[in-house]
Amino acid sequence: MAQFFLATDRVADFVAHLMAQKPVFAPHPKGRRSYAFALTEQAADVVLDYPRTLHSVKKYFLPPREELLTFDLTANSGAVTEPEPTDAVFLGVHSYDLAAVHRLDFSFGHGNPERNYLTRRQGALFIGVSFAPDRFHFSGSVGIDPYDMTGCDAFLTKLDDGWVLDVLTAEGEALMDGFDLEPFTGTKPPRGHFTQHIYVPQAKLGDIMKRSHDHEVWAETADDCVGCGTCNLVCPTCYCFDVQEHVDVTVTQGSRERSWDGCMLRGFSEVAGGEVFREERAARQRHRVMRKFLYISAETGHPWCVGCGRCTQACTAGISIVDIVNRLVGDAERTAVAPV
Amino acid sequence: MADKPLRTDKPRVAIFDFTGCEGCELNQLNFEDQLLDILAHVDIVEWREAMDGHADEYDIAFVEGCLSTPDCIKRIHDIRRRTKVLVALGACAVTGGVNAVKNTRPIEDVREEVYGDDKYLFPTLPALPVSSVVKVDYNVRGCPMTQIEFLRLFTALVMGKDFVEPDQSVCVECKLRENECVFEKGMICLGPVTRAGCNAHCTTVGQYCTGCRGLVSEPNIKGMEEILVQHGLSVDEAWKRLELYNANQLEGVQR
Amino acid sequence: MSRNLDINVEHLTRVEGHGNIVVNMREGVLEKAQLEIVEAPRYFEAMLKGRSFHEAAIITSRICGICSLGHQITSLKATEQALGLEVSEQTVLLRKLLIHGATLQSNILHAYFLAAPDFLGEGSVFPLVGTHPEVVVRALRMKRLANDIGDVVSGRAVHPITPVPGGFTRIPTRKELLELKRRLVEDMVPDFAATVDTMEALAGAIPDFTRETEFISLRSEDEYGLYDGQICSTDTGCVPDTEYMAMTNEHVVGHSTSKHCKVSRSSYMVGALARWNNSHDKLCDVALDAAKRLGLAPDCHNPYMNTIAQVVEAGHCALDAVAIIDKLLDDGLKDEQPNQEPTRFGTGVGATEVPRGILYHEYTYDRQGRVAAANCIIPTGQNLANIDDDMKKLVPEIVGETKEEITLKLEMLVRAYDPCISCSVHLLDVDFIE
Amino acid sequence: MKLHELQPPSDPRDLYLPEMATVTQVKKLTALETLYTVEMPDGRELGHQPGQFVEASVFGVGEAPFSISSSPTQKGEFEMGIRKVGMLTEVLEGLKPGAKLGIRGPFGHGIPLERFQDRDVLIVAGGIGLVPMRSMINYVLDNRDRFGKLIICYGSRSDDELLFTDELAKWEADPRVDFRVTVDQGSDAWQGNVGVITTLIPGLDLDLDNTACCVCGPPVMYRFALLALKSRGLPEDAIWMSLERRMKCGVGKCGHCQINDSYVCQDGPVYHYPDIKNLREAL
Ligand SMILES: Cc1cc2nc3c(=O)[nH]c(=O)nc-3n(C[C@H](O)[C@H](O)[C@H](O)COP(=O)(O)OP(=O)(O)OC[C@H]3O[C@@H](n4cnc5c(N)ncnc54)[C@H](O)[C@@H]3O)c2cc1C
Ligand code: SF4
Ligand code: SF4
Ligand code: SF4
Repeated sequence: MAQFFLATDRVADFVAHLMAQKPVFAPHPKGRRSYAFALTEQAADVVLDYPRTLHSVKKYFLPPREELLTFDLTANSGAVTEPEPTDAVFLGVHSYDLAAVHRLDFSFGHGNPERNYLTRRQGALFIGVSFAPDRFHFSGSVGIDPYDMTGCDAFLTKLDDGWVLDVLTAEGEALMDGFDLEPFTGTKPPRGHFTQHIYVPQAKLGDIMKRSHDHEVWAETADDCVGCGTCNLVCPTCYCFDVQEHVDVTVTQGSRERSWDGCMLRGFSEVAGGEVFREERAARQRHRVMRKFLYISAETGHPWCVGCGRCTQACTAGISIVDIVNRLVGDAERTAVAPV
Repeated sequence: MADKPLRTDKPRVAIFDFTGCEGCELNQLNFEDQLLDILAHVDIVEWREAMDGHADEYDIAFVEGCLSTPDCIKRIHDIRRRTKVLVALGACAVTGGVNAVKNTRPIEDVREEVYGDDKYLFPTLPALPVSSVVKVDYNVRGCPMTQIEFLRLFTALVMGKDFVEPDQSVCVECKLRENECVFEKGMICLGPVTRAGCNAHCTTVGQYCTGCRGLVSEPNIKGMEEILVQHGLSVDEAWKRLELYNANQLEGVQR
Repeated sequence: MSRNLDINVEHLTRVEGHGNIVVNMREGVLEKAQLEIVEAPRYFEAMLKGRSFHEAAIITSRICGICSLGHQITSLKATEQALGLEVSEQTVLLRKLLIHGATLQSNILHAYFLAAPDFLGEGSVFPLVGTHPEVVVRALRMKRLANDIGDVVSGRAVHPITPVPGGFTRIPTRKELLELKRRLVEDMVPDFAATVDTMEALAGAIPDFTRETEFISLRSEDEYGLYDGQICSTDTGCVPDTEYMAMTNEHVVGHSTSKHCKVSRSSYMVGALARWNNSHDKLCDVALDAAKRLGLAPDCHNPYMNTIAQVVEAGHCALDAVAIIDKLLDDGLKDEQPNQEPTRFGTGVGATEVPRGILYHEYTYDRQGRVAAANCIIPTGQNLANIDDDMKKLVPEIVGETKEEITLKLEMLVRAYDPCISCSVHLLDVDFIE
Repeated sequence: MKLHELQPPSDPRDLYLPEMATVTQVKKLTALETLYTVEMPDGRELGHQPGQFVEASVFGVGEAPFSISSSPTQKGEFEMGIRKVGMLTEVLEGLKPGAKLGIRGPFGHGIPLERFQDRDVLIVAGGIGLVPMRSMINYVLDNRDRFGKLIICYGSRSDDELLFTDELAKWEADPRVDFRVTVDQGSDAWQGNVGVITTLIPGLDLDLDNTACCVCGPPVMYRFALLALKSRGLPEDAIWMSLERRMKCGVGKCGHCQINDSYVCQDGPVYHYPDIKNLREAL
């Protein structure tokens, strides 16, 4: 579809134009040097050129905390809390985060399709934005290019003096209606290079993973890992959750609430009676990495890691998933070529 | 009530304080919005800080403060005998709290430093958590005790159901709130090994987690020390920070 | 009258911490009249030793849950002076706002929950829930708002979080401050007026008792000094805060784990009444008005009136909080980071007026920024000798009354000081042998 | 881009909303275990297979998976046998007939009846593992002609922890059932076998080529039971087993029950042994 040029000094107008039509969720500065998606109140607050947000847009479709039911204890009756349908634009989404949304679409759309997720997800429009890989990104290694526009209604690619705006769907086109844009006729600049790489494709990685159950890297990482769960909670493709009951202080009303959970947490695999099936931090680290590169991937052909680098950047102990994987790859290749 | 497991009788509640700052009790008076609802569900039969009077028996005793004198030990045994359920309220009662910092130094030095030649006027023991002397049924952690956790426990007790303590790191709640990690600001944080339940209150307002809710079960202390050292603390300073609220729990842990 | 009297109130109720009142009279001669502190010693000064300057205020705020904010701010001031950390005007304003919130909270709590039951002949506030629900609801609303100032500005009213050496880890938003202001104007001001009405109706229950003593508090020429100022005595005049030792003269007394203090007489008083006597000219009109209606006049030497001075002061705090919020918003909120780069390592003193009186912290830091020496002097500790002296004068004056009446008056006297015994002291018990 | 292909499910029954079922009978089995008879709203059939489970909940307390203990041949109501171990189960214990209970389900893969059909059926149940196996046992007894011999091995920690004692007596007396029971530790009154459950297996009369076996018990039991069965020569593909993990949703989302790439709530709880024998963490 059509390509336009959006000059830097028109970005705020562009955001305002979108805001006039629908709520716009976009990256905003947060804290000292972080970014987070938030509902845009002032067009000027939006940041399009950012390394990564704290959470991905996942938080809008699978909120960190979510009420599933409310109940009335006096009547002993419960009611579903209806999910709010989304009718909004998600502006400034990186390709890997959108790829992660598609992976979640699979997880929540297949098997037992889940109304909560799908209702929120359904009406979302996406305007993607290119990114310059920093020292944590490695999405190129899992087949996700910084310019990848898959799933977007429109896409912004960074130029020196502005942005190339690709309008990709009818919905995207409708959003641009009434906003004056000049066509873009040049070529996009080459995209930035990744400094982090996984050296084998998913097709081979799955095999390597299968053979790595007893690799020493798990135990070694476990010495440093403090089991805090951060890596799970920041991951755009992690979707495990816990469910808990809340009762208000009048002891008449309450709710059943779910919240994000993570397999790195000791209690996650606990069963009644206190036994923990993945008691060792090493086993939990293995489970996390295998979930990203083996389990669901074997079924879908896609790695369930999108290379955003969040888990590595956020890990309090400085553990890098890329290092773990490359260690497995390196050792697998060495044993594969070693003379018998 | 055939179809509801809820209890109908009003539990008799007593509140006691030992060695501590009484901030946890004060926090109970700070439930301005809920106080009247709370009072509707229980009978408060003894609470020195707020009322005259004394009771012989109670269903639930909330105990604040650590045990630090021979008299404390006597009193806590007496309370345990009179109550069905005993709740340790706040860090001092649950872990010994900041008071236990004095346990990391020889007690003679500590007494001398504060009272000089008069040091023998006052009997003192190491600052002990309540559970080291009598059986504790439930904990409300935090310094001061975490109000949301108190309410959770309170409703559980009123409903006659069990109360399960969270056993995750503060990082989990911190991430649920999408905070920028304070490590990003060049600070340190004890969140990774500290037990959640406070909804990451401190880190959400930009301060580091000081560990007031105690440690998660099976913490990787060596790993945590390493993290703190990586972020610029000496090993000694790292341990001081870890011990602020956990001196009793870390006693004997290998440095 | 040659009476024998043994009063021993063990674990005095409705005060913070554990203390006993002990009174002995033999043949009409008073042998003993004192407040014994039985709170277990906590050894804070020793706990501080060797800790990082980042931790000093975190530890010292745990001295007392009721004045945690006061300890925190005082500690920060001492640390900043010792390490040469400058703080911004915004930081000072936010701290002043916090002190107003904490003073308001504490004074309201004391007047309604701890003292009022005495005036009404009740053992606690709980019966009032049934008999005077509107008063209890009002008290809760005022306390909530006062605590919300703490929650919004310092992250938490008890054991504040965001005030750190050099500033704040989080600056409240404009929206939050506007909302506080709205509630102060719309709720707190009318609630304060109603409080004055309530107290006026109860003021008759305040015993008539006078004993001349020395009053010590901060005084500032610019405002009703709570955050800073000179240390002023009604006997000896003013000195800068660095000379605080001359104004306390701490010594250990056998019956108390808290240290006693005396300056020019055998005892002196700190707290709301001392502030009133030293700085009443700096109070706002609403507070002065309340004072007039409640019968509080300058140079008041009736310690029971301390509760009234607290109420009067609460009005000032509420209105001045509004003025501070206006100033912060007019100046524009700045997203400042705390200044934590020490420029020197030495000794610093902090002196602040907290609800119960003047509080001092003094620290000396080593070159690693760790506490090498610390000293904390707590208001209730300073008042203990004064309480004992009051009792010595009071008991002979009321010796003709029944034991119950005497005991109640003694308890009320101690409660009027709003003693915070867990800082230092504990409750009273009175036993009579006649 | 809008999600066009994937529409939210039109099924009005929400994945997470329990139906309010009625407890019609409560029967104490032992000091710790209780049997609940439950009727779905409007007397609707639950429609389960032996080995399946439901998510049962009490508002304000919690939800947990419980096996269905009654046979599908028992109409109108179903049964759950529940051991008191924690918060929810403790509250359940206090329920009286007439109480309402939240039920979602049935969920999971039960025992593949077609694979058991026309074969001898061997049930190995340890402790509370008898609860789900009882569903199969009674199903076989109610469809006697569709199955071969029924052999039951049941092990319990002690004789006072034996479940369903009146049914055990019936099975024991039934000439069409080869019933064996053992206890780890017997009381003075106990006259039967003493020893762990695996001691029953060597003595069994098995038609090795024509037996289908299902194993259910505490985690420690599986490894030893499997060893014993295999050393008797029972082929691996004649063995099924029922596993247990904590579950928060029961519908394959929450991740708690995941063993490697398998969700117990979806692919289990009843697994074909060859499918999981290489699944690390499973056994
Ligand atoms: C397929 C399957 C079939 C089963 N069949 C049976 C059966 O037939 N009979 C039987 O007796 N048992 C059965 N079980 C086991 C049964 O599910 C457990 O015994 C049950 O979960 C116990 O629940 P509880 O609440 O009583 O115990 P607990 O596990 O002690 O309770 C824990 C409760 O606290 C909550 N909780 C736990 N941790 C936390 C935390 N960190 N924070 C807050 N809340 C927390 C949980 O949500 C749960 O409600 C089966 C399990 C499975 C998987
Ligand atoms: S595993 Fe790590 S790098 Fe991969 S998607 Fe998750 S957070 Fe991003
Ligand atoms: S973030 Fe790092 S330390 Fe925390 S659980 Fe994950 S790997 Fe372990
Ligand atoms: S700020 Fe502290 S609690 Fe929050 S994620 Fe970072 S380390 Fe964890």
